[in-house]
Amino acid sequence: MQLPDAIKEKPGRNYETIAWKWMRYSALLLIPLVWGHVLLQDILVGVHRIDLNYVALRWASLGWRIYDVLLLGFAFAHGVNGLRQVALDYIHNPRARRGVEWGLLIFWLLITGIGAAAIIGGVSALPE
Amino acid sequence: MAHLKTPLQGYLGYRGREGQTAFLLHRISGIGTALFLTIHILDTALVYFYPGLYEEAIGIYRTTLFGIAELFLVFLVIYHGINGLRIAGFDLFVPQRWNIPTARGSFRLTLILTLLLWLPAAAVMLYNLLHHNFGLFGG
Amino acid sequence: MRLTLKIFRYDPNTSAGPHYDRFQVEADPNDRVLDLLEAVRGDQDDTLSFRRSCAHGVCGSDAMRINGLNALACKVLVKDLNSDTIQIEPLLGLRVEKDLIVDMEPFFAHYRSILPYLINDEPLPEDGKERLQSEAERERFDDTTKCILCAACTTSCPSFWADGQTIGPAAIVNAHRFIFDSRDRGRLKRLKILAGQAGVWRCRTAFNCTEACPRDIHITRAIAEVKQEILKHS
Amino acid sequence: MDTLHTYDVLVIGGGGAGLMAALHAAPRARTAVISKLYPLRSHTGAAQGGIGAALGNVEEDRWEWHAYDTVKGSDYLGDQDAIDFMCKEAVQSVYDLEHFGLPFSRTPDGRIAQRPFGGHTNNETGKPVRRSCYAADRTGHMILQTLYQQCIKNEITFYDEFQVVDLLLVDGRAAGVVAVELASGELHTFRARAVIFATGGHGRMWEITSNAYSFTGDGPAVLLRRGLPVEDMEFFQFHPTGIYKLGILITEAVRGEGGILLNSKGERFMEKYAPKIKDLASRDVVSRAIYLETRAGNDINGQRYMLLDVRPETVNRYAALDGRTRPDGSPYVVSAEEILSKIPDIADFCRTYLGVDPVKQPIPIQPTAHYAMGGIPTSIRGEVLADETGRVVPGLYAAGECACVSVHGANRLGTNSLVDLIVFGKHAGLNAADFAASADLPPLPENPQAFAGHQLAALRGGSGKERAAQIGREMRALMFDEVGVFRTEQGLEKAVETLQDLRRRFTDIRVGDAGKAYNTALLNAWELGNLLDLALVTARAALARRESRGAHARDDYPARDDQNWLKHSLAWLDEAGQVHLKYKPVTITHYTPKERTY
Ligand SMILES: Cc1cc2nc3c(=O)[nH]c(=O)nc-3n(C[C@H](O)[C@H](O)[C@H](O)COP(=O)(O)OP(=O)(O)OC[C@H]3O[C@@H](n4cnc5c(N)ncnc54)[C@H](O)[C@@H]3O)c2cc1C
Ligand code: HEM
Ligand code: SF4
Ligand code: F3S
Ligand code: FES
Repeated sequence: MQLPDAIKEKPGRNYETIAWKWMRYSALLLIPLVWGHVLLQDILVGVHRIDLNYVALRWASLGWRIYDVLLLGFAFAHGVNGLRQVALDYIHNPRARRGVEWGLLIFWLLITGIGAAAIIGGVSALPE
Repeated sequence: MAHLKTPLQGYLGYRGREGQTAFLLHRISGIGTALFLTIHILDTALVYFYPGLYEEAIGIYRTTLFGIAELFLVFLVIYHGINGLRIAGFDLFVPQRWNIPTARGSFRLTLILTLLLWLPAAAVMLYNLLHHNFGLFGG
Repeated sequence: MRLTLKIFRYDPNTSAGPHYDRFQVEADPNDRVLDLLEAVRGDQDDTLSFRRSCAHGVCGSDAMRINGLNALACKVLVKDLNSDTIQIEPLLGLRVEKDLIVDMEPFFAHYRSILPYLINDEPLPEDGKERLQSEAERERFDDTTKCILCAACTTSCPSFWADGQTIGPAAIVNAHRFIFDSRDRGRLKRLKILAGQAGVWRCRTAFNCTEACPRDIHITRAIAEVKQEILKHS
Repeated sequence: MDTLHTYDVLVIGGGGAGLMAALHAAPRARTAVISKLYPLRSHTGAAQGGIGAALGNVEEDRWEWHAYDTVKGSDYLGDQDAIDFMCKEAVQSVYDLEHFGLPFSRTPDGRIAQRPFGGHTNNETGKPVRRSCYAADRTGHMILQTLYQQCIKNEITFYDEFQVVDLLLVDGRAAGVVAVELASGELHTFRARAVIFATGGHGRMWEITSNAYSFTGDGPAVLLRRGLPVEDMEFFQFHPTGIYKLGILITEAVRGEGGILLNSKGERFMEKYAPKIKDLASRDVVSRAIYLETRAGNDINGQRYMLLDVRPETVNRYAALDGRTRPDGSPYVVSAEEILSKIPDIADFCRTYLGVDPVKQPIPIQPTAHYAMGGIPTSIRGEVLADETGRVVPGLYAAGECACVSVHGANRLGTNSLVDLIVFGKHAGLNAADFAASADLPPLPENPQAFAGHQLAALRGGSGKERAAQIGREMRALMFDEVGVFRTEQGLEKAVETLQDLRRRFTDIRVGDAGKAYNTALLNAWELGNLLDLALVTARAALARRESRGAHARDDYPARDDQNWLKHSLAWLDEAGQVHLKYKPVTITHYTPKERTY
């Protein structure tokens, strides 16, 4: 249905619209990433077999590193935006909201940074 | 959070059906996963920053208490994933199908699928737990 | 049969806080819950306050929580509740003014915010007659014209409970009615309003609205259609 | 909050008539709407059938035909100048509604859809004509919504949940109103140059009614108390098919689709009363037949109801007996699906309230009090008239069901009420704005809230010997039995007497709620007082009218008597509770009264 419109103000790109799309498209990618990770670590390998050596072994392969970077990027960004949505549901004071949004942004950058550093840096040698 | 009274009254007292349950579970599982993921990123990062502490940290994961928590966590991750796909699928591909019968039915299907995926996973994890922490199954 | 009504009470004139009163009433299985409320007010306690008018589900006055679910008191029959005690409470998320009466102004403010009127400044047809609209074009928005603005949907929505600023399903339903009306020209402006922070993205498809709607409007579907329309134009 | 407000034009009532008036007054006068309900809750929203206008979208039609049908339907009591005016204006008014955005159903070529309705005919062939413009089966709902939407667009001022309890008159001129703010219980005084009453009907004085709880005749009652008359109150329409006990309306369309009325013996009793058109006879005829059957003991289970049977097997059986055919000449045979698709809302009502699936079980029905033909006497311009000479009360207007122009006379045709609202609502608004533009602001009377305050105080300060709910029940039962479908001298005398007694007892009630906020008990009691006043006037006017005409059916005077009774009644109610009746002639222009047969 093609409709003429008198008022040409478009809804345009706004953050909420993009975030909504992001939550859904990232979801499609998260299934293999997150589930793959959980399947491998928690079920097939199991926490009892995970140690520094295991991690070092895994990260020896570039493929796994890329996988983990993707996982970190998508899952954490998805999760933090999810937390933002939840928080904004319950926090209404505009200043508090701005505080939460900035706080989460910094939190996201910080944690992602730490995670990325680890994946890129790899397992450090244990001090003797 | 001065405004939590009404939502709590609603979540606890309103007799919502499948949709409300799906929403609440999705929210709880999302928040839970996000919090766990944060911790998990941090502890994994120890391998780079303080490798000495890593073994200690992973030790916590091996405790019985965490073993049980992990069972729940995996359930939530599976549920959140399937339900997320359900939501994304309707929203992006068949928005006109968002009606009561399909919503109720798809949620029930979500729960069933979640259980179907979780039960074998839980069995394996339970096996690991019993095997390593209690020496069962010829440990 | 004899029933117990457990009714939420709140009187701003007294210092007593909200509480529940119990009333015993004689009821016919075919009685509407509204009939029972009338009986209580008429014969037992005339301080009980609630709104009502048409008594057959078309005016939207008497939405309230009945045994924990939003409904019109005039459209719920005793026999369908299957319980000896009926719990009646005001709508959630709006300030209680007295007993079952809540402040509707925030609800109507959300309704007004989506420009709920035909916008079309183009000249009228030369002959002074109607603007033409095909049967299919009319059918496109038929479902959402049924809304009686009873607020049962909005006040059952978890997002609205959490934040009264949320525009809520009823306002979106009424926006939908114009957005998909082929005669309207204000569509994009409404979409812009609804794309905002308090708009359609607040809907987490919890479905309480659709389950509660006494007019059986496919609310969640209407919201989904509006979401798609926003995506198309962003 | 300030409790004194000043406007040019005040509209009392937010239904179809009130909103239409406000929309047309507001561009030229500072206007406010005062309504005891949120406007969208008004009873205009309950109308289903449609709004009549000779658009001729599906077949030839002329407004003159519409006018003649209306005159005939009114049993010649309608004023013909007013009817001409209404039917002519109806056409443009419907287009105006469409331009306002009303989502009418459409014809295949995109025009406003129209369907047949009882009493609307092609005057040349005598066949039914499709004149009722509709929006699915929610025409009233869509009118109300659309007008309210336009009010939002035009930023009309609303005082929602303010109940008007008194009219202020200064030297015989309207000066404003007094209203209770429901939320606070405070009295507010509204000053104005012009006041328009559009408060709807008063069907709540009958036990079984299709009317809303809010239809308590506040407007006419307030005016009565201020010494103004009401017109033609003896004419109140009973719709034959209301849902048993509840009174919810089941439209004539059900019988149009072939539904049959049955008594306890399983007889199709309409054969006895209207041998030719049987179940499709006009509203007053069918209501009377149901009543007579009940009196003869043929009601179902002795419970004063009949069955309306629209099951396909019944419909098809009687259709075969009647030799009913489709337009193409094939026999009329229907399926359950076809019936359901034609009456979706009715099916919903039956399922919700009766647990009856209308295509599987018959529907229990009984006549239901439906529409007030009488009300506040007005001119074609919407001005309120003070007496039988047509003296106008300056600055006072009325429109909608509370008014009596009179276009409906003794019996309203289906779809004509909505026309009335739209046409006379608009003109009342325009004329009130005109008046306000040239008139000064009248002074307020001294102590403007005294009379209203006194009335409310009396309700709180009575002896408490009587209960309002009980008086209400007695009034409704009495009215339904004695001033209902059928009336007799004896019954009406008893009704007048009993009503006078009920009015006395009413002074002994005491409202238990002493609070201010949303004291609904107090206002309900006040409304009961209005109903008692109007019931008394109705019974008294019915007692006086010794003929049968339209909805007023006298057992003892079964014939129409144009010699003596082709005239409108005007009734005044004095402080002692006595009703005074006067009469004024019917305006007859070009349709001379003749016998009414269909
Ligand atoms: C079930 C049903 C079906 C019908 N179907 C049709 C149909 O198909 N076609 C047709 O033409 N007609 C139909 N009618 C008749 C028609 O709907 C009504 O006559 C008409 O809607 C009345 O409109 P109104 O504006 O006069 O009153 P309403 O719409 O009822 O408005 C009255 C207004 O006055 C206000 N009010 C009342 N008292 C006070 C007070 N004291 N102070 C302040 N405000 C006050 C109320 O709040 C309300 O806003 C039907 C009626 C019923 C009951
Ligand atoms: C496994 C694959 C996943 C899928 C398919 C998925 C899908 C989704 C979708 C579609 C939403 C939007 C829900 C809505 O707006 O109604 C969502 C919300 C959310 N997700 Fe995920 N997600 C996944 C994994 C994760 C992970 C790993 C986290 C944690 C880091 C997470 C945290 C959240 C949070 C906190 C929300 C917000 C919940 C709310 O608004 O109530 N999700 N998810
Ligand atoms: S959409 Fe339904 S529930 Fe919501 S206000 Fe409208 S009628 Fe009521
Ligand atoms: S309940 Fe609320 S979350 Fe969406 S589906 Fe309905 S608006
Ligand atoms: S009283 Fe009108 S909807 Fe219930």
